[in-house]
Amino acid sequence: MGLLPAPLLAATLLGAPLLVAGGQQGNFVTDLVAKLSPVEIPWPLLVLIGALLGSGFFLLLVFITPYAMLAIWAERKVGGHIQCRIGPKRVGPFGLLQSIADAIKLLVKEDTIPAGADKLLFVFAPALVLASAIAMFAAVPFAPDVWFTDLNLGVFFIVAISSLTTIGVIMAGWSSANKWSLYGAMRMAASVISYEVPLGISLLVPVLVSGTFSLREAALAQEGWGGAAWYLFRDPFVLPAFLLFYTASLAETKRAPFDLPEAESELVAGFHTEYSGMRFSFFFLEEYAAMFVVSAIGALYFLGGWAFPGLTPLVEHLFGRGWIFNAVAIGVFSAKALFLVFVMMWLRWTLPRIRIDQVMTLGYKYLTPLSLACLLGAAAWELYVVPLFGGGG
Amino acid sequence: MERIAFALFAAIAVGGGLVALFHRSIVHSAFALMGTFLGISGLFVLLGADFLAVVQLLIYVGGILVLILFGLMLTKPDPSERKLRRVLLVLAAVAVPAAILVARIASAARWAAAEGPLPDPKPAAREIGFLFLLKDAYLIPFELAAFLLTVALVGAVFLARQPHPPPPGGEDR
Amino acid sequence: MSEPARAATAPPRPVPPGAGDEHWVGDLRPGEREVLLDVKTQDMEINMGPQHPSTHGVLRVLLRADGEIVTGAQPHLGYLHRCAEKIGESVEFLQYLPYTDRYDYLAAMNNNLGYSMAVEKLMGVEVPERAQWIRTIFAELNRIGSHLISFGTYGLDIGAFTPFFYAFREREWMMALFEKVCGARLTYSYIRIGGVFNDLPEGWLEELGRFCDVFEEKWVEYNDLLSHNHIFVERTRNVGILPAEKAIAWGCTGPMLRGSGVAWDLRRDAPYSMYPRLEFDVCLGAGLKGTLGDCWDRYFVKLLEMKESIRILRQCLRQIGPGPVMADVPKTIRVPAGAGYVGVENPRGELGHYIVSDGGKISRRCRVRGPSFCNLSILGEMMPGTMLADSVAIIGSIDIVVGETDR
Amino acid sequence: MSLGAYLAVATALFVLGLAMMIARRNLLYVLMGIELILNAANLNFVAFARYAAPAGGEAALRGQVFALIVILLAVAEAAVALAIVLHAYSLFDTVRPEEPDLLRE
Repeated sequence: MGLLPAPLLAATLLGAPLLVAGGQQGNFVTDLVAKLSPVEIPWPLLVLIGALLGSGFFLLLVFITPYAMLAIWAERKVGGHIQCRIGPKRVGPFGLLQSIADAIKLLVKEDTIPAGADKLLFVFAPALVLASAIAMFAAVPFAPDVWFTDLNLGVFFIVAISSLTTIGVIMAGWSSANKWSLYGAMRMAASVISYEVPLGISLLVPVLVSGTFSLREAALAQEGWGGAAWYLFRDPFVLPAFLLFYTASLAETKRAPFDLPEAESELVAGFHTEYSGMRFSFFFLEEYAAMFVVSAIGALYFLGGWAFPGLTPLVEHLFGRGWIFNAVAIGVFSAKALFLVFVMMWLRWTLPRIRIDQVMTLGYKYLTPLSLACLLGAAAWELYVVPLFGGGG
Repeated sequence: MERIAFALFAAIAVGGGLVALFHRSIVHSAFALMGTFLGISGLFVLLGADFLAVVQLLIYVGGILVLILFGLMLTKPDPSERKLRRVLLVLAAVAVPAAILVARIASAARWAAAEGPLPDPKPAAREIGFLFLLKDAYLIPFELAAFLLTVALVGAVFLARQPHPPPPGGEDR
Repeated sequence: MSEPARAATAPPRPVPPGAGDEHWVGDLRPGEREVLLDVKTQDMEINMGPQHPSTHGVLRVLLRADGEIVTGAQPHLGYLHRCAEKIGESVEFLQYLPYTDRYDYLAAMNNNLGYSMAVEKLMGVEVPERAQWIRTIFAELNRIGSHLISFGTYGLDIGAFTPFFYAFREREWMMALFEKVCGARLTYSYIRIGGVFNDLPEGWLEELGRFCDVFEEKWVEYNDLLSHNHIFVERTRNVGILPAEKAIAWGCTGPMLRGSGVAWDLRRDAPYSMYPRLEFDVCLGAGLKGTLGDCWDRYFVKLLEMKESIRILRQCLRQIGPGPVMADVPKTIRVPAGAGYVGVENPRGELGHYIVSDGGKISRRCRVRGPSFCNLSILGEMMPGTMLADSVAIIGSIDIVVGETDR
Repeated sequence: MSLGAYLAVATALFVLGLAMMIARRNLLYVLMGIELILNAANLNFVAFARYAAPAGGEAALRGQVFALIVILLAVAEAAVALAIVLHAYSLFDTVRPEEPDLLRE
């Protein structure tokens, strides 16, 4: 099965520019290689090594898969409790191993390709989708000193890479030779094109406030004793921007109520109707990875990153900025991001799905102008109001 | 090592272009074009233009390619496309020697400071922003580009609409 | 004209100028409509079903769609055809009773009732009063159960998963009540020709009273959850509008007809069983959220009817008295020669049985008028001009049970 | 890497784009060919700027700024061109570039 090399290759392709763009700083894989090597290795080589090891294998196997499995378990548990059920409980304690059982089931399932399908694109599409998820994941910092790569264009890069997912979905829908899949693909394309605009513009608000595209720097700037340093509370325009961002990111990650590309009551399963086994699980992994990434952006850019009033400053005061601080930071950051993921699940199990023309109306008529207004308002605030309080810009 | 990265990206870019040119199915061509865009994005990174690389990804892959795919879905491909013209082969035969020739000329010419390893690139996003807005050098192009985008948006919407109101009942949809 | 095997052989349904203002979904203004309709496209044929999550079984609808806009729809039936009527002409009267359970399996009690009443009418049997009360109770209880499924699956069609489970929570209790009486949970055959199979167990009526109390509380919850949810309202209002004249002309019955504001309910207009002695309102769609006769109205009529059923159940609880539950009916039923039609108000509309007997043990003709079948016939009329997502909403609001359309 | 290598890639892409515009019978191919040519030009701008001013500074960014403006133009062009293609398609029912010839009559 020539499937596994495909995502790895794609991850390499994406990972290489990603890591070069990060400069020679590298990640901890490259640092380790550089330290262990007796001779000095030129940095582009390190970058390539880092791309191969760090971006591809490492992220995929060590991080995304367990996270996605946990998220899938959590989704089913949350859904269960919302629906007066219990959810999975048989496999392992609290059903925790349910996702592993599902993964094994998916892996051993027959891998079918429809007769009329465009085989090359059909096989390549899930790889592309997964690769983009990996590349997105790679740009998220978890703590001040824990990150796969510290991009100075972090959030910009994530938004750009997320468009690769769209291409992958269109590819999957088109190559499946199934009209429902095609519907899903076109809906995906339409909604992503429309919602990338409000998403990008509402993200520009914290970018404007922080003055950096780097997620890590933005999070560092929000540390402090109180929660007042969080950008969410910085001025009256960031909170609406956050809500707009969250709404648009629901559409970007095709979560309910914007799950039109895979609307099961309308399009059977949308763009992945014809997929089975391993390839299907790739789409699943991507969905949960994307959920986490957008939630992480929300946490880092709006909700103060790893700062928590009282807790992180205390830890810093007691132990300095060593590994304890980093561990606490990872915990706080994960809690915030996972809370946003939980809200996504909550919404999914609560709200009905909206229609495609309503999606377009909402995107173009409401979200885009509102996000523009937020951006203008935040800019004016930074320009005219912040100097009044003696703040520097 | 930079050579390997360069070879990889160049191969993706040119290979994508070749597939796009020669593949019979236009949808495959469009997806092959994605390879070209990605490859060029990588080359931009190697040239130290990281901001441009991300913009390339965002605009070309996320925007223009999706637009082209939309166009593909909304039009009917021409059946005569199945047979490629001979011109194609001739042009492709021209492409490779021409590229080599240009490379020879370029390396023969004495470009300033083109020798030896280059210093590492610096992040450019902020500087580009300053260039565009604060130093007056590029303010007018910037504003013109914004104006152009607005005009293009309005124009595209206007053009894509029905040229004439549909005659009552006689629309052959 | 024979029905074309594929929609392709049928001439394309012309889109009326102005794209059918009455059909048009949402409130698009003329300019927006042009943007949607201008690009020259080909219509695409899609099979919705027989394996599709929202056709409620094995219905197959052949859609012709222009992008997201449905331009034609043709329901194809018969995937669940089990020759129920033919069986009715081959087996004895009592033997046929279990088959009636299977047409609208969500309202099996009502089906039993309809068939029993038709045979009783031909036989001239007088059903004891207690049996009549029990029949009324079960008919109404099953109406609640059937509407609960309809409510839940309609939520699923629109994309909300959770109401389905809430509905099943109450339906489970209802089925437990049934189980206590007749031991079955889906196909009961409890209402027999001449009465009911056996008397109610001890304490059953008290539990029914508790059920009524709890259900009324939960009913409010359903409305909070779905009926007044903004997205749900936006998805269903002004969608699939069925004017009253059209509903009558196409022979729609039940909530489908009442959703269009036509007050027609066999329980009131052709009273049977104990309904003449009960006080209840006929619930009507009122165009509360949009135009009269849209999907929301059809949906809300069902919710109102659940509440009305609770009211009926309480009256039954007050009035029911002791007595025999079975008339004196011979083991082998022989029906005098003759023909008769009895229609009862099923959850989905009028279920009619037309039975012709030649005086033997087996009916000569056993014709069933299924409400879902008649209601479904209007699908091809309602769908064109709506969007793909609306077509799901419309099929859901027609609320078919494929077992009954195909029988 | 030498400048020549980048120029070679750019040339190859340029010729491929040109070939696509000339040889394929679909307006969308023309659109794709234009995008390829613009990309090739961008590559040239950035490569020249990089090698002309290796030390960085404003001079090194000039090429990038130009490339950015080219990308902006490409966006505008793609939107308008796609609109024209769809328009032509709905008028002439074809996407072949040589079919719409009303002016010739």
